Amino acid sequence: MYLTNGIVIGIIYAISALGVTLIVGIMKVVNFAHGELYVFAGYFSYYMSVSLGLSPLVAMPLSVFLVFLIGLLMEKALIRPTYGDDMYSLIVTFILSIVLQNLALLIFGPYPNKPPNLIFGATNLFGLFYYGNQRLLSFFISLAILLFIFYLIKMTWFGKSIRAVSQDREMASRIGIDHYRINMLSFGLGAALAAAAGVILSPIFPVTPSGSAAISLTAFVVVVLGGMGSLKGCLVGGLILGIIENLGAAYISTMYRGIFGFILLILVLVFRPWGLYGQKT
Amino acid sequence: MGILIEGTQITKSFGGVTAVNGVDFHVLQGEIVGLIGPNGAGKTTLFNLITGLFSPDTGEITFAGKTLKGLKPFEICRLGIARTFQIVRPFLKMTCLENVLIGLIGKEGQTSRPQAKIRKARNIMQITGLAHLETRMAKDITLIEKKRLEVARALATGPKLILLDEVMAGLNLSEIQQASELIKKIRNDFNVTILWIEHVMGAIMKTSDRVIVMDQGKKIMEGKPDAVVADQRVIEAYLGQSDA
Amino acid sequence: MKSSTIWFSVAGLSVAIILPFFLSQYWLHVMIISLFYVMMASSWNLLAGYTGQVSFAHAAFAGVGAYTSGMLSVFLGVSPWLGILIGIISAALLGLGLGVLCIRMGGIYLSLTTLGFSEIIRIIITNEDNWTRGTMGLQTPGLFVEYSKTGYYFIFLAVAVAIGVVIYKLIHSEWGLTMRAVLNDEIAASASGINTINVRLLAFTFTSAIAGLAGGLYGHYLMLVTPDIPSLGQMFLVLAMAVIGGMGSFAGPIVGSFVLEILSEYIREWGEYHVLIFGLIALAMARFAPEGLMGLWINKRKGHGHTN
Amino acid sequence: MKKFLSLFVFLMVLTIGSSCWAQGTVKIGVVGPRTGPAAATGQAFEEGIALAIDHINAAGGVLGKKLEIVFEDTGGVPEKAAAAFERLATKEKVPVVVGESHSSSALAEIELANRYKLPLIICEAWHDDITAKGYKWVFRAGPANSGVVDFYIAPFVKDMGFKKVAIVRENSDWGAGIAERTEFDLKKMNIPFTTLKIERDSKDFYTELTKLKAEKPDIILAYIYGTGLHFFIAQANEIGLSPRALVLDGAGPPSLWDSFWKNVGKAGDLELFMSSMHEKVHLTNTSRKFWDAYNKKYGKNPTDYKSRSIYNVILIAADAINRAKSTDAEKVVAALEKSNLEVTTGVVKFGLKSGSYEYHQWMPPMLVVQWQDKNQVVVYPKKAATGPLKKAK
Repeated sequence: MYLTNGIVIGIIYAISALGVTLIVGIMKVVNFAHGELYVFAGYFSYYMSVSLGLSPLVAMPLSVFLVFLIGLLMEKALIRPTYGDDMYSLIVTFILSIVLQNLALLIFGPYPNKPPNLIFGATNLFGLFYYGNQRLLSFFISLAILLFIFYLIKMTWFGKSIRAVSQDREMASRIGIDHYRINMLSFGLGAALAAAAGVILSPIFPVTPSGSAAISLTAFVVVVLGGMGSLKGCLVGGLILGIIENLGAAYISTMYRGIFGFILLILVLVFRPWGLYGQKT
Repeated sequence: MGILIEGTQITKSFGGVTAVNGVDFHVLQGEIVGLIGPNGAGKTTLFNLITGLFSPDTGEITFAGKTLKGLKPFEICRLGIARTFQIVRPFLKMTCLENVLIGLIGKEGQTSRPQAKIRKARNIMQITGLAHLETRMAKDITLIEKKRLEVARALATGPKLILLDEVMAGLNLSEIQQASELIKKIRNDFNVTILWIEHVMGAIMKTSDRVIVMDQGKKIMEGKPDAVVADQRVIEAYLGQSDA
Repeated sequence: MKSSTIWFSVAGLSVAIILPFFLSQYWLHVMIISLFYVMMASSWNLLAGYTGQVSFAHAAFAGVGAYTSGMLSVFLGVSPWLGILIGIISAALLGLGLGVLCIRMGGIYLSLTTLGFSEIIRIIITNEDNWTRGTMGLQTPGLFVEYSKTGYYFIFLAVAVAIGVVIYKLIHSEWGLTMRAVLNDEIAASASGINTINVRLLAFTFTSAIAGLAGGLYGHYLMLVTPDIPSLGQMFLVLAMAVIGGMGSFAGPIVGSFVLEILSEYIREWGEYHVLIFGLIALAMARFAPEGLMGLWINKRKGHGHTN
Repeated sequence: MKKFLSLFVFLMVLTIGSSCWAQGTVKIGVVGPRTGPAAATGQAFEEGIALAIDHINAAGGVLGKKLEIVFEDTGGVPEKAAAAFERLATKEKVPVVVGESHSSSALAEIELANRYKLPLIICEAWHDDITAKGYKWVFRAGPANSGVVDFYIAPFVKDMGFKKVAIVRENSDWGAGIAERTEFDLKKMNIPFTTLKIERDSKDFYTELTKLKAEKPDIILAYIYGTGLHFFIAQANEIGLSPRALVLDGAGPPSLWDSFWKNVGKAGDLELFMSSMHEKVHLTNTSRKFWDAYNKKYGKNPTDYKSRSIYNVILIAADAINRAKSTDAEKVVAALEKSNLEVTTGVVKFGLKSGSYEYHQWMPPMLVVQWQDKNQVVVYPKKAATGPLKKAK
């Protein structure tokens, strides 16, 4: 039971962290506003399906697309001028996260909201225990998205240009890749992934404006754990974190659930600072 | 004259590309050695390996009899190896004087009485012809001046060996002449050994005691300048490049 | 020191000394809080503005100072003065440890690790409520037997001025020069014989200690230590003050602290909007005037002729 | 710089002006969370405040002047609460402060009330120490943890025949205090129990719930304030723990928020919660008047009972000032100690014997309400019940 929940939550962590790792890998920029994008998507999907009465199946991709556009805008207006200045990109995205969090508070109010479930009830897993159906569904959707992103990055032209830009910006532009466009698109994609996590998870864990920081933090732990910019690391890191948190909560202390991840983070920094799958430089 | 620095079987790869491949080299005390080769030959990578920016995959570099293995760039600098950068890296938002002071701080450490250091820094700026730029921000001076500023900063660290990476790129003939004079002066007046990368063939041939030629990560030739220019392999390496 | 700087300091200090005789209790309170932020923002600026290390644990270190001193005085009856000293040491040691862990890995790692560290501090404080009283807040003794706002004001003023002088001296010394070199170009600095990691570590430890000091004083002024002190919200305020005032300048964070704290008293009625407003101002500043109010002012004094 | 200075002067003038303008009123300060995780309480307070102002000013105001309320935000955290109280004491200079719904904030405020000698009437912060500390300036016209447990929760558990209790409590002052008292009472009554501490803003309770399920409780006393409770209920249902074990929300309001049904879905049926308000239970005339006035002003029935709690304490404060014929703190306290005022929940009389939480305390009667097919049914105490307790089949 604890293990199953660990794996499910782990995949969920992986997908939350995917957007961060993508942006770090390509642009060397940490997007502190990641959790806020997640929250915005959750609210969008809530309002579209509840207030506008759209089917969740329409509302979900539409919200993701909306946040994708927000991501493009953010990149163009705020991130692009900071290229090459790590410090300012950190400061700008941190301030942005506070702004967006308070904006969400203003627009959506402090109350948590969740879009309707796609599916209700619970399933008896392996004849051992009951597990929420919505959770299982989210697990499979997350898995599908993870696989899709792997495919996108490893196999397609877009993925190849992304990798080219991330390895050597100058070289890439010499062979005709417009790295501004690639950056913008990948930032948008990162934002869209945050949004995807948001719409998939908000039916299980309703979103609140104040909940965004925790989402970002978990994502960062996963990214450092797996290695900055590594997709595989992201998946493995998410799983490890999910399992350790749940086993730790079950056998050590529920109150310290949140801290296991950080202890792991510190251990990684001591023994393998470049992460599980990161590149040692 | 003894050997000041020596590298044996130095290899460094990045991903699948071997940038430096089994290179042996040495520089004698007081020599001026030119390092030439087409673009991508691995010259700058060799500099980065010497100064500790990268560590070699295999092979070892010894300086004045001590191994440089595992040393950090600042420790290597304090041992007496200073450098300039191919793509200049002065401290842009600091004045030229402050740039040179950093070299002195690197050598002597921080003190609370900066007067003596300022005197020394001014002296070095005088020699390198930067005296008039003392209070200018490094971002506001010309590229040529920036290159000189880097030489001044390197000199300030009190090196035994100085690595110069394309300090003459973009200079006109008389400026090249001046720069060559400066290089000789550094060697003669400061007793500093010089290893330098240059594409300006005339200058490097005239000023160097010895020349090392690299191509595609390997050392293909070394010897007196006139012997090098006559060598078939060197000519091929350069011609091969212009074909590409 | 330039004569104009001396004049500014003397004038500012005189005003500061006679101020309590004119201000109401309430505005005195605002001034004390501003002085706390002066300590916080100035030291954070030394770290971020002069060595380029964007730490998100500055508020957490203030929390370490506040809780160390608070818990010592509550549970062991240690004098708050001694408690604050021990708080400073704990913050410095934790800063050193954290710095050793992540500074060699570069800027992004430092930011992420410090963010994680503030979260750890928050979780520990909220969970160990037998000792810290968690979100309930730990009630601590004051610095004086008889509560006196004027007394606190002068203590805060004295400490803030002392910190200011130390920081001023530091950034105008060879250490300051070294820090700027590390910020400008780490590779070039280390190739010039500068131990860049040591410089960063030193700055990180030193500023953590200052944060510990500020937090300790703050806790004993409020007589209430809560997880709000080491919170990210608090961190944002400190960061916004430095960014709006002007990072990388000595006066910037001081100006920023007063401007934002006083401004926040006026826009308090807007409740939750006021953080949003600070955020938007800070964002606009970071984007269009990265040198902050001080930068704008200096440029204006120089006239519009100076462009590059 | 000049522009900045002139802006500064302008703002100065603005504040000075606004305080002069308010001369012809008597101010009462209110503290409560308008922002933060419990901002819903702030909204309930706003509603109650508006109704109280209408009511008092229609009845002649305070000391012949109009009543004005200054509502300072606490954000639900003690530090901001202390700052808010500081402002009310030194800037607004109000003669009395009322409100608060967080024990932690209240515990910070009572220290300041004591320092500034400013009367404070708490309405919805339940921690015993608030009154047990014995501060002369502090009153509470609302539930205290010990009272809620001793008179309602513990007897309810016993009388309804529950065999095994699970206590789940958040890590806050309120959670710690009420859980401790519950454990104390259950031990006395020999009912087995197990306690679990959880983080207040947690969202995933699967691990905790799995642990609980192994204990096979038949009632879960959930001392969780906020939407964490909603997730807890929904997930308890998902893993098949409830409604076999009924959940009792020990605070109440979270079970009444608009978001409750959205978040819990069907799992909300049969959930129990504490309340001091029900549409069919009117203990006094004032209660009925409040209900009607609320309906008229907001066009709906009141949900969060905290709108009524704040209404009550404003009435109490205004009454005391009127009887004291002064805003002098000593006189107001003396008048408060002699309070004998009908409010929505009964007739207020503060306890005068110091040494326990009952000092300066008046506790309104509480109800245990159950959601049955989305209808609120009072199930306890028996004399107020509007229907029987339903258990799961």
